[in-house]
Amino acid sequence: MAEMNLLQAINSALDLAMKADEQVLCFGEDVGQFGGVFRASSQLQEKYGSDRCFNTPLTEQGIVGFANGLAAQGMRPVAEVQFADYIFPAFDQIVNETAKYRYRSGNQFDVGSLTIRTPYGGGIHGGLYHSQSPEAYFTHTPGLKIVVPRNPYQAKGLLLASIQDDDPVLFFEPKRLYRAAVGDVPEDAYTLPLSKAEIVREGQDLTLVAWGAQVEVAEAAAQQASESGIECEVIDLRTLLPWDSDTIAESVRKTGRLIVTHEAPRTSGFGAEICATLQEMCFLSLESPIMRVTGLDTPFPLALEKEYLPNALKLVDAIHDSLNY
Amino acid sequence: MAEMNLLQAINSALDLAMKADEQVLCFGEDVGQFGGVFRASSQLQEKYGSDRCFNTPLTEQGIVGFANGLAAQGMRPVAEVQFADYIFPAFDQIVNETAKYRYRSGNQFDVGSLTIRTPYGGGIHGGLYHSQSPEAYFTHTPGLKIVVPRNPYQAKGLLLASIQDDDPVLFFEPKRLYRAAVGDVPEDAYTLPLSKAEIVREGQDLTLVAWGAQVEVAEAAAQQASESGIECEVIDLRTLLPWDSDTIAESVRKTGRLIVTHEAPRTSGFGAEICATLQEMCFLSLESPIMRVTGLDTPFPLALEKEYLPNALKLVDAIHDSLNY
Amino acid sequence: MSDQRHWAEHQVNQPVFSDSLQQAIPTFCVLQTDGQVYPDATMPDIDQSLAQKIYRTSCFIRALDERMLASQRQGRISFYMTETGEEAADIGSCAALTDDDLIMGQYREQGALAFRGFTVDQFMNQIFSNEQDLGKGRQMPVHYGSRELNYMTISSPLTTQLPQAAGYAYGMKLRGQSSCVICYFGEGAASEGDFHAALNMAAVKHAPVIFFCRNNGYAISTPAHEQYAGDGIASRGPGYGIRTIRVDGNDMLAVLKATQDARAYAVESQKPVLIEAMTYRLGAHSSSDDPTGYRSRKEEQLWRHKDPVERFKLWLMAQGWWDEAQDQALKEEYRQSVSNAMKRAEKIPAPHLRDLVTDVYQQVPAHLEAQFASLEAHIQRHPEAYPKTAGRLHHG
Amino acid sequence: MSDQRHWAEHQVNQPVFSDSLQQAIPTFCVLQTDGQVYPDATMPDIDQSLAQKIYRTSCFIRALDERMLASQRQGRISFYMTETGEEAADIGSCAALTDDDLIMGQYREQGALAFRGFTVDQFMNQIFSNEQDLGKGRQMPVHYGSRELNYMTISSPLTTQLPQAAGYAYGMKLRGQSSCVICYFGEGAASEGDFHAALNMAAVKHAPVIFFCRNNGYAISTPAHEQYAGDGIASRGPGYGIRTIRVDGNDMLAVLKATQDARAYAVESQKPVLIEAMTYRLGAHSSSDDPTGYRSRKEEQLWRHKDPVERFKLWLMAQGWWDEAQDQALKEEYRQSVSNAMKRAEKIPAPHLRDLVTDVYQQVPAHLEAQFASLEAHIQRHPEAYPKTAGRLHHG
Ligand SMILES: Cc1ncc(C[n+]2csc(CCOP(=O)(O)OP(=O)(O)O)c2C)c(N)n1
Ligand SMILES: Cc1ncc(C[n+]2csc(CCOP(=O)(O)OP(=O)(O)O)c2C)c(N)n1
Ligand SMILES: [Mg+2]
Ligand SMILES: [Mg+2]
Repeated sequence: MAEMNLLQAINSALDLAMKADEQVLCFGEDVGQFGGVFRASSQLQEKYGSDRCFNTPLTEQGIVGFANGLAAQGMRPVAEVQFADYIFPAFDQIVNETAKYRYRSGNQFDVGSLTIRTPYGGGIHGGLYHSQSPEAYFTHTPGLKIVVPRNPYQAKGLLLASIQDDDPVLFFEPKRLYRAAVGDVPEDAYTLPLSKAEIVREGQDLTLVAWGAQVEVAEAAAQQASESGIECEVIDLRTLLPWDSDTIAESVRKTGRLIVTHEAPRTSGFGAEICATLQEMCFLSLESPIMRVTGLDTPFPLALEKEYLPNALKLVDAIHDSLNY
Repeated sequence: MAEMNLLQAINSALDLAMKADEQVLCFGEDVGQFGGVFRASSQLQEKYGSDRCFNTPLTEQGIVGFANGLAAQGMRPVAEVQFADYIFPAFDQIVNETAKYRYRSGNQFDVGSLTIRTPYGGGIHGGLYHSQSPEAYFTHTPGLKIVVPRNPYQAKGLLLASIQDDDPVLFFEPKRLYRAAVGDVPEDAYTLPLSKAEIVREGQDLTLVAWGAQVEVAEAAAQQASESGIECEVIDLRTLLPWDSDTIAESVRKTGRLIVTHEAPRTSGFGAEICATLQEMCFLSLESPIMRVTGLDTPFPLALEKEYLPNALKLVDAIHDSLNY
Repeated sequence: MSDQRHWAEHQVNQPVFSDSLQQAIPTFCVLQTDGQVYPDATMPDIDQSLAQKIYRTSCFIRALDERMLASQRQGRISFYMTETGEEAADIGSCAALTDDDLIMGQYREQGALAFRGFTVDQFMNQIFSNEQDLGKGRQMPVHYGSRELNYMTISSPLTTQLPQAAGYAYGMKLRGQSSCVICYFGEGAASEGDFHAALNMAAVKHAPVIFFCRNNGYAISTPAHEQYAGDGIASRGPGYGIRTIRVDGNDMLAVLKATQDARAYAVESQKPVLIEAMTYRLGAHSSSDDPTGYRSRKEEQLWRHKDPVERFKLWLMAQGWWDEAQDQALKEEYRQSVSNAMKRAEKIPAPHLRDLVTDVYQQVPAHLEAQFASLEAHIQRHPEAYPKTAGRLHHG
Repeated sequence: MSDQRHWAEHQVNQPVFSDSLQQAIPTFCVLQTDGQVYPDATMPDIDQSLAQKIYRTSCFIRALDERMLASQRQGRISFYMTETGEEAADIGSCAALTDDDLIMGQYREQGALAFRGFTVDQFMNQIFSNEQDLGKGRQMPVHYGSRELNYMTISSPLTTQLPQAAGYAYGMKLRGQSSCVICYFGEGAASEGDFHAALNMAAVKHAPVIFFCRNNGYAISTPAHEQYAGDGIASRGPGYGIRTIRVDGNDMLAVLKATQDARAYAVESQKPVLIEAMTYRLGAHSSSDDPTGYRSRKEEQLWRHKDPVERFKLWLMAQGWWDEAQDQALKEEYRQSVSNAMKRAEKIPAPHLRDLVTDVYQQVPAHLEAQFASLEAHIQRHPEAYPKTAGRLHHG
């Protein structure tokens, strides 16, 4: 065990993956000598050489296209997109290619060994283009797996599992936590299961579902609610596709109430899918409508970021609304 | 009034828009002399010259980027993306640029005059890449308007409204209906309201919501259900963003039951947003869970397209499930 | 120092603009229209057996394309694309490769696949989307693929295969394989952003890939002069630092020679090469297209005189390696085998229902199993509505 | 006939590959490091007043950049980007334009904006995201924009402005305006697919746009030789059929002259031009970056000797158009005015809550009104948690 922040945990996962398997490559803009603008790939070029860890030209569609080719060839690429806000030029390569490679070829070719890492989310004064949470866009794409860790321990175990997994994984890293989240992390390799949600706090009055940096917001809200005697169950979804509806349903059958929270704009955020599925699975158990506490339906702002973001206070208000329904 | 198919209605709208306003331009791959691979822009180059109606090089990101620039300059571009399956290379220009132009500049610059037209949907033996219904991807993007017509009359009125509208509009044309849907259409210009759903069949037992080609499937299901004494209200959503939840909520408060149907895969399709919003708006009125009858969570197949698509038979089964809940 | 740019050496004190087309890139030709080799032309490495294999493949593709286009008109298949007029481009280039070189096509390179040994039945099973299609009946006709033959499954979105080719080739290089990727694309596809990303990344990362552009004058209805304003696609190569050659795409020997040299260079120096083959699509873009809307019969006629297969046949005959009797027999043989294979393929049933949900992921996830179960139950309730699958549930 | 390709004229019978870098594109220079003009160099059209305006703007930008970087280090602002070392590129080129030419920048072209007349207060209001920012405090510092000054609001996603520039310029052309667009971008941004789409479309559609590449050797930490393998960005121009020139980007006179000629050509012939200015980013990429991780101080030092502002000042003084006393006074004046403006901007409150939801659409739609109402109610319940906005509700 060592104390690591989330970035160090990511770096450790990449390091161990490259050490264990020669076919693992890490690349992206500034990923090489410099170690990435956040330093997630720090020292990797030094350790494993510039054939396996390198800078790419500045083209996200090229990075993911190149990575698709490498994966089809049998390599195990871990491509970085510098900010999730800049993943959109690669949307076609991800949605039309990565996701459909295996299906369209009748399983003759696949890019299952691919992992795409990208820092996402707000809270760092990034404004429109350094704050977005675009995960929901990808959840509408069968063939992809989507993973979001909430802390250093989760980050390392989930990233190692993603790299080993034989389906393509989009790995969203909550950049607000890169240095802010610190915790004990085993130094050796370990994996955590994909497509499995985790109950991070038990309670019987209401279920809160979140992922990434929003989990600690939900935990804070649960803590505050608990002070007025309301016990929330907090669930970290961890994998958004294919996702674990059973764990949530079980909780909701117990609590009768559900709130989903995410930073992304409300309309067609992944909260919508959770509501849609859970109202069907738990129709007879629900005592109030499922609520969503999310970013506004606007681009991400700068000066009024605090007003925009779904914080613990907003969640506590929603918890009361749900209980008083 | 003249009898037109959906393509002719589109062509008529483009023709009238170009005639009325010199600033309207139509362009895209094969849109010029040839009039588009479906012939939606037939004769327009002949009538309005190759400065205003032209072929572009084969680059969707370029087409939309170019259109964004034209719109920012004050022109009123109508850009065609040849198939909705090929809109993804333009995703960045649409989601990061088109949608955020006005907001980020504090309303100094905008591309509100832009319309992007694209044929979408299945039922034409198109397989993975000539059948997709990607509308839901865009519904998660504040700043865009998304419009889908169900028949020739709607297509002309909604397209003219979209072109005149001062927000950017994505206009999805159900290509299965291009020649199959025929109806009476005024020869002159007229507009239909955006962001307003329409009740196309009244009923009190259950509400069916659809858009585009799926509306006639819902109508067929309603007809079949009616034969066993179940009266469905069928609503054509018409605009998916910003969308008219009130019309649906009013209907559901009356019927107590709601089914949403779309061709796109279920997970995070726009049906999810409708479920999420309506279960909140109509919690106390719902007598059974909101159900979704959609495409499977797979890429779009070829040989088994019939099995994949949400047809009237599947809807009728779901109607019974909802009533027997 | 990390700044390794060199540019200050060559200074001028007058504003000299480099103009486009200052110096056109020449076109490499070996074979004249009458089947004679240009005097002093550099010949490819070719013997009788290779020459005959190339010619046979070309004839097979003509037979296939003709019959399938006719079948489409008869409504027996939904869609087809011919490569008529462009056989020298893909067959001539593919003949320069070894079998472990990967082929990534656009969609009009069935010739390369036939050259590799894809059987007439394999073609038919794909075209008829039956349960023996290697692609499991999921994609439209002509979207072939064969892992066994190192022929990547075709994907309709244009140009996506180009950056993938660079990555695939880079993987080969890291493994120390002495093979390369050949990646075909049209002059229309070359306008996509992925083209730019691919050529630049391949150049920077020294990936052994042959970018092979079939410049056939049209992208559906769009003529080349509305597609680009420079000197074709070849003129872009040097800008990326990529070795480049333009070749007469209707000249089997020139294409073969250029690709042999390109392959040797790509594999030995582990770098990309760009080949632009100037040719013409004699048929329609696809069975959905009607070229009379955008070009004249006269223009097509002009190009019929440059038919790459006829030209190559004349050369073969001049070598004494082929005669008319053989030619008639071969063509009849292919007509028959295509026709017979078509009849076989039509009788093979559609894929099983289970093929709808497999291969989305390595394993069918729980939510998709649930969707499948409810679909199966639905079909069992209404078997008459699903004739392709209802009789064969629980087989998968 | 629609096939207008020309290529058959220039044949060869040997496989000649065109090699990259066969002939490097020369660099146009006018001004030597010591402020002397090269003998016989072609001078731009410049008089004392223009020369002084250029120089004053450069000094203002230096003062702004220095002070803002310091403020960022003090934690008074969250982020900043300097253009130190590259002033000749944007200011020299912008000085060749007329006021109705549109400027589309990447983010490191505040000099062009200052030249157009953006006031020091306007800069500060944007940097401090206060309620007087023309962009309503929505974007990070340095994302300026001014409709009045024909300076398009900066957008962080790289290269998206390039195809937009082509479209904007095409719109100008259709209106018969005799103006053009200048579009700035880095050599890193030139790797994006949008670059390719933009240059090709501008060439094909004959759009009067000047594509101006600031090749400053780095894209964050990535040196140019890991960005491309060809001869810079200029070598790509001819491939698109675009007139192209490379210029010493630290040479104010050469940049001015090249852009004057480019503008004349773009507007008269209604066609695009590509300019590549070779320069160097003397500072960090941004306030979040530390260049010691990827390059040496020695390299930076080398470039400090080529400082474009110093070089231009020497020339100005040699003309008798400037002296040291003026210089000291000007610099002091700018230091003061920047400092005063900063103090003013810091005191101006944040934007109103209403600015969160306006301008998403032309009118705030119903669902967003509902979200706004519930946010407002929430803030009213918890005013202490939202100090920026709680005191000023119902003002919008
Ligand atoms: C991304 C994308 N955009 C558009 C299309 C539709 N489309 C299919 S083929 C084609 C023309 C391609 O022309 P070219 O690359 O020259 O190849 P050719 O057909 O001439 O062999 C177009 C526009 C597509 N398949 N993919
Ligand atoms: C699409 C996109 N990808 C990545 C980034 C992150 N990013 C911002 S600036 C930059 C480097 C740009 O380099 P260059 O174009 O050479 O301009 P310079 O900073 O040298 O002026 C990168 C990678 C971005 N803003 N947009
Ligand atoms: Mg072509
Ligand atoms: Mg740079």
